[in-house]
Amino acid sequence: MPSLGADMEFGTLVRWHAAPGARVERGAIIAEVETEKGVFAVESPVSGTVSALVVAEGTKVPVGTVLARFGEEPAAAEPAARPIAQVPLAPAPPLVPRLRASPVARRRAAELGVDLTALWDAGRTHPITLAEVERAAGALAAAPPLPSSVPVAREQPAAPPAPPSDEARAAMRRAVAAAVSRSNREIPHYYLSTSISLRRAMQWLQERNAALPIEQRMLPAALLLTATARALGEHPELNGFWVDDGFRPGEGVHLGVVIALRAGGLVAPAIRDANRKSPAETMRAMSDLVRRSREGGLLGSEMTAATATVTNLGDEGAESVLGVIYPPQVALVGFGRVTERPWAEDGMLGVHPVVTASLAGDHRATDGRAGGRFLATLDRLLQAPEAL
Amino acid sequence: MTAIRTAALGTAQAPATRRITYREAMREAIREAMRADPRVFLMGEDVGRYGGCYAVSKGLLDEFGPERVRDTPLSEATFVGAGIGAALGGVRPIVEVMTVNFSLLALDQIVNNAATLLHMSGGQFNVPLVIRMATGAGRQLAAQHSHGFEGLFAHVPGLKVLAPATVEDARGMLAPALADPNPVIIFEHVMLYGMEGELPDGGDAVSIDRAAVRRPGRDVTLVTFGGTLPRTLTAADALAADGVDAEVVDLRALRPLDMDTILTSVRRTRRAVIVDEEWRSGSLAAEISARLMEQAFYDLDAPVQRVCGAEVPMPYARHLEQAAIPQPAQIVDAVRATMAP
Amino acid sequence: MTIAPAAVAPAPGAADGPDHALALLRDMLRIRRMEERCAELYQAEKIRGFLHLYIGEEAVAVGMMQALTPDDAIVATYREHGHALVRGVSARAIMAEMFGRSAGCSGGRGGSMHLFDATTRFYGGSAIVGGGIPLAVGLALADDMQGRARVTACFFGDGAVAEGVFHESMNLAALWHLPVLFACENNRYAMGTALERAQSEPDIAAKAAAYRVPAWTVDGMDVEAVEQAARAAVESVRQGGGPHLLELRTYRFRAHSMFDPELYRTREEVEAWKARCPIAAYEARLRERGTLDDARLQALEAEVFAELDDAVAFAESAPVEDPSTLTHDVYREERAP
Amino acid sequence: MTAADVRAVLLRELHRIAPEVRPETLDPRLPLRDQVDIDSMDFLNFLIAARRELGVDVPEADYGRLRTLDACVEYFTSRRPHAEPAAQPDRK
Repeated sequence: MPSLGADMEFGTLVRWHAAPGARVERGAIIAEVETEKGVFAVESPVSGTVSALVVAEGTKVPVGTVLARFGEEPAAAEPAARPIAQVPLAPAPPLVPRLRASPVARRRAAELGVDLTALWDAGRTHPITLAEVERAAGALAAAPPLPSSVPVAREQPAAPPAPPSDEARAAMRRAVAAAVSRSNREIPHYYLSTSISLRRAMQWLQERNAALPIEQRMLPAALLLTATARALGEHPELNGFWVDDGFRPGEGVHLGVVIALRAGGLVAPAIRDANRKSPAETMRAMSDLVRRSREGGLLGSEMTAATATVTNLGDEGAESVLGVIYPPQVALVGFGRVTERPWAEDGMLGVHPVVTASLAGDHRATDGRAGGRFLATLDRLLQAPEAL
Repeated sequence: MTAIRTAALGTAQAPATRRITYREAMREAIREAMRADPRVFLMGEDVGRYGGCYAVSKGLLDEFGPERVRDTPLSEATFVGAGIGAALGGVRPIVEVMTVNFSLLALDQIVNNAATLLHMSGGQFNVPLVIRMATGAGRQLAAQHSHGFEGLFAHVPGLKVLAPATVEDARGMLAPALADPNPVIIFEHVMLYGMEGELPDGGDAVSIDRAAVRRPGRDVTLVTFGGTLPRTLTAADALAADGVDAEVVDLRALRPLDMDTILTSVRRTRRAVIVDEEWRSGSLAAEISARLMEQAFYDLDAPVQRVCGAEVPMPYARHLEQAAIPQPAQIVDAVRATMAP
Repeated sequence: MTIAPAAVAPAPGAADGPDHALALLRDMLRIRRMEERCAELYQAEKIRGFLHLYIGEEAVAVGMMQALTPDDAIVATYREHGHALVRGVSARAIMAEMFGRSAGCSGGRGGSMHLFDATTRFYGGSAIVGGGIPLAVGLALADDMQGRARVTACFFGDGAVAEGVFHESMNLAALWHLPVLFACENNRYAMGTALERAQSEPDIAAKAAAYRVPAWTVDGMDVEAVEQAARAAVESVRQGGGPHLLELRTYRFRAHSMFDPELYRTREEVEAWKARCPIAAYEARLRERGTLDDARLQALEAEVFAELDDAVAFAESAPVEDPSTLTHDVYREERAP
Repeated sequence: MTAADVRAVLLRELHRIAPEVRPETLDPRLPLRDQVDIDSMDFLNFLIAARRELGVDVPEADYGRLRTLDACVEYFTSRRPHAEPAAQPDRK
């Protein structure tokens, strides 16, 4: 099929003007070809005897297809024109909401080892900028790389985590080391502690739990956290940050909860607005945080939101804890193991479940007097669990 | 900024300068070129007896005569095409097209001949032609006299496109343009003709390849050219009062684009706002924005913003015309948008 | 300024001699055979893009070129293979250009429609109808300003006469009294639109009067008539007579381009013009004069085929341009003197 | 469901909560919490899983009876409801 124009791709052989065995002179009309532009006469490019008409009349073939053969050459079958495949379009994947950070913020974060998810807040609309990354890196220089060491929010539920490698464990340890070192280097801590009877709290809890299936039962820690959050709400000077040589109160009480990771190391994700949550809500939030801390799925925002932190050694730990504050927070509240101790109350001696509550305070932000008032408030709140 | 000023003050013998308008600077440049090279001549509609639609060529006819200051019939395609032929024939025409809208009548000659001949001829025929034209809005000349098509011409490989925005550039760009072996189009914004500025005595040739930083700054890069440079500088001053330190890059050459200067600035400031009086769609601003995505994506701290002309044929009424072209307040807003958390 | 009446051609006279006559015939044959070969090569996809053949119009290019000196300039159209060949661009360079090879006269960047050659002052090869006309005016302006007694010959078709730039350029050239020879190759069709369907005044030479441009109508099928008219016009232009226009009435035997079923004209019309084939007619005239016989013609044809075979072989084997040079010659780098 | 089946379920759930647990190294007669690092939250989750898998609700008062693995197996086996399927716990 001769090419009659750059835009001609196919032609239909309308009619042959020669038959096999016919003698044809060069330039003679040998066939008619129809294209989009009309019918053209095809001139023979050579003189000779037609040995075979390869393309039948009425056939549409691409340019370059052999139409006829001359001379003695055998009429080999021409391969049929290749069909043009139509590839179905793959459906577009659904859009998922995701962290937004400027390109340079992403690049710099990668360079500095800053985890952007730690700076991202689900409610946030503006992208993370370079300045934020560099501020975070400055904070990270010695301190809580904890956020960057934990599994981050995933779009899909995470599989149970594989046991961490030695390297990961070491990295986590280094991160914790850096954080606590910075804290000890920068923060002039003061420590206070007080023993609190949990008799009423435990009684209230037992009565409540007895009526509930396991899934709805509450651990004592939930009450401790709730009371701590309320107390922080009443003592805002302990709820916030020491930045740029000054105290900046937290916006809301977002209670960081220290969670030991099974592989070693700690994270301290926050329960947002913990002072406005009921103990049951706090229990659910805490349960959720623990699960996600261990399975993966913590949000970056949860890692950075805390305005103060609680460490609760639980029922298997030591009796009391003097904690290390997470900079730039100014207070860390600790609870030791709940033990049964002789306890005098209203002139009566009895055996009470008792917990030692402690406060590590940043002396730049507050002094022992403020801390003491806070612990007193905590005690008061825990004596009226039903009111929490 | 401070350092530069201090250095300037510290110079014992500051070079003598004089105040001159953009129009006068352009005229001086033409006069100097014609005095320096007998092959140089000026042609266009009403460049002779009338003195030029914008009075740029006023007085040149008296000095150089009708052979070298040629009034043409109203026939843009032909006198621009004749300029191409004359350039091929060994002379150095400066062709004035009265306004950029009229240049569309000569678009065939500029795009199909001036820009292509060198390549089409396998490198045999270059076209050392300079075309000057008035461009831009602001004089209430409505929809057939007020547009900017700098981006359209800058789209075309084979052309060089210049947009002098200062008196110094108006004075200094013509000589290198005439010395260039390629077709060069010089866009003169109508709002700049009356602008006065300081010009060092002599008025040396300036670069026609490099953009100029008109105002150094740290926080954001404002990229602009031609008639929007003064408005962009105004916006930068307003921003400075707010504590935003804007760097202003004057492109000067629209093709080839000096991306080095733009990129160097944006890589430092991390933010870019492009100010372009022309229609937004398919504009030069769009091109620069795309190149920033391609070449500086990982340096950006915010999406590139554009402040462009409204997508409307230029209206006549003053307030509507002003609403259709970038204003300092819009530039300030765009910068705030790019700075905002 | 005198204005020659339109439609009056100078009477054809005898050529300068038998050698010159044979040279005219030979050049026409060179064009004809090259164009025929181009058609074959196009169908074989060796040549691509648009291909516009000059078959039938050979007398125009050959006759016109006789009047021009090497100092003069040529601006042509997209149907310009013949003009380039007769002007002195080698068949090798033309063929290599159509093959898209770097050895082509435009470095493979122009193709069939954009043949250029600086050494013969051949300024293309323009595929914008009428687009070359202002260029020719400008070339003439440069000559005029620099006091050079050169002529710029500008070829264009009847279709270009409908374009604004034709009129603008006639006006400017006349107004400025520039040394341009406008050569309108009137082959009666602007692609598929007949002259009468496109022009209110189909007499093109008559239009020149509106611009006070001297003009003749010439039988474009008669190479000697073309030569004589061209010599007269070029001489007048060179003597400072300002622009002149020749309307060369001719006909293309082939379609507008390769991909054209010719729906717009009848076979009878084509056959009638073919009967006036400029080559066959000139052969007959030379035989009559005793200048040509079979042996001479065969020798000429053999010569022409040899040149053509050599050109095709050269083009076939010429190297293709390295794509790394793709963007070369978009800008010239060195500064103009 | 035999005691062995119950043991297998409990070990599986324990492993899910504490992946480092290796049943072969676990002494079923010693207190679980001395061998496995589980806190009260983990223990609660363990009980929740056991209820889901075995259909047995452990009142808080009985927590003390679940100190060793053997004790757990005994406790859950003896309290399994006879009605299958266990995967559909009744919510009293």
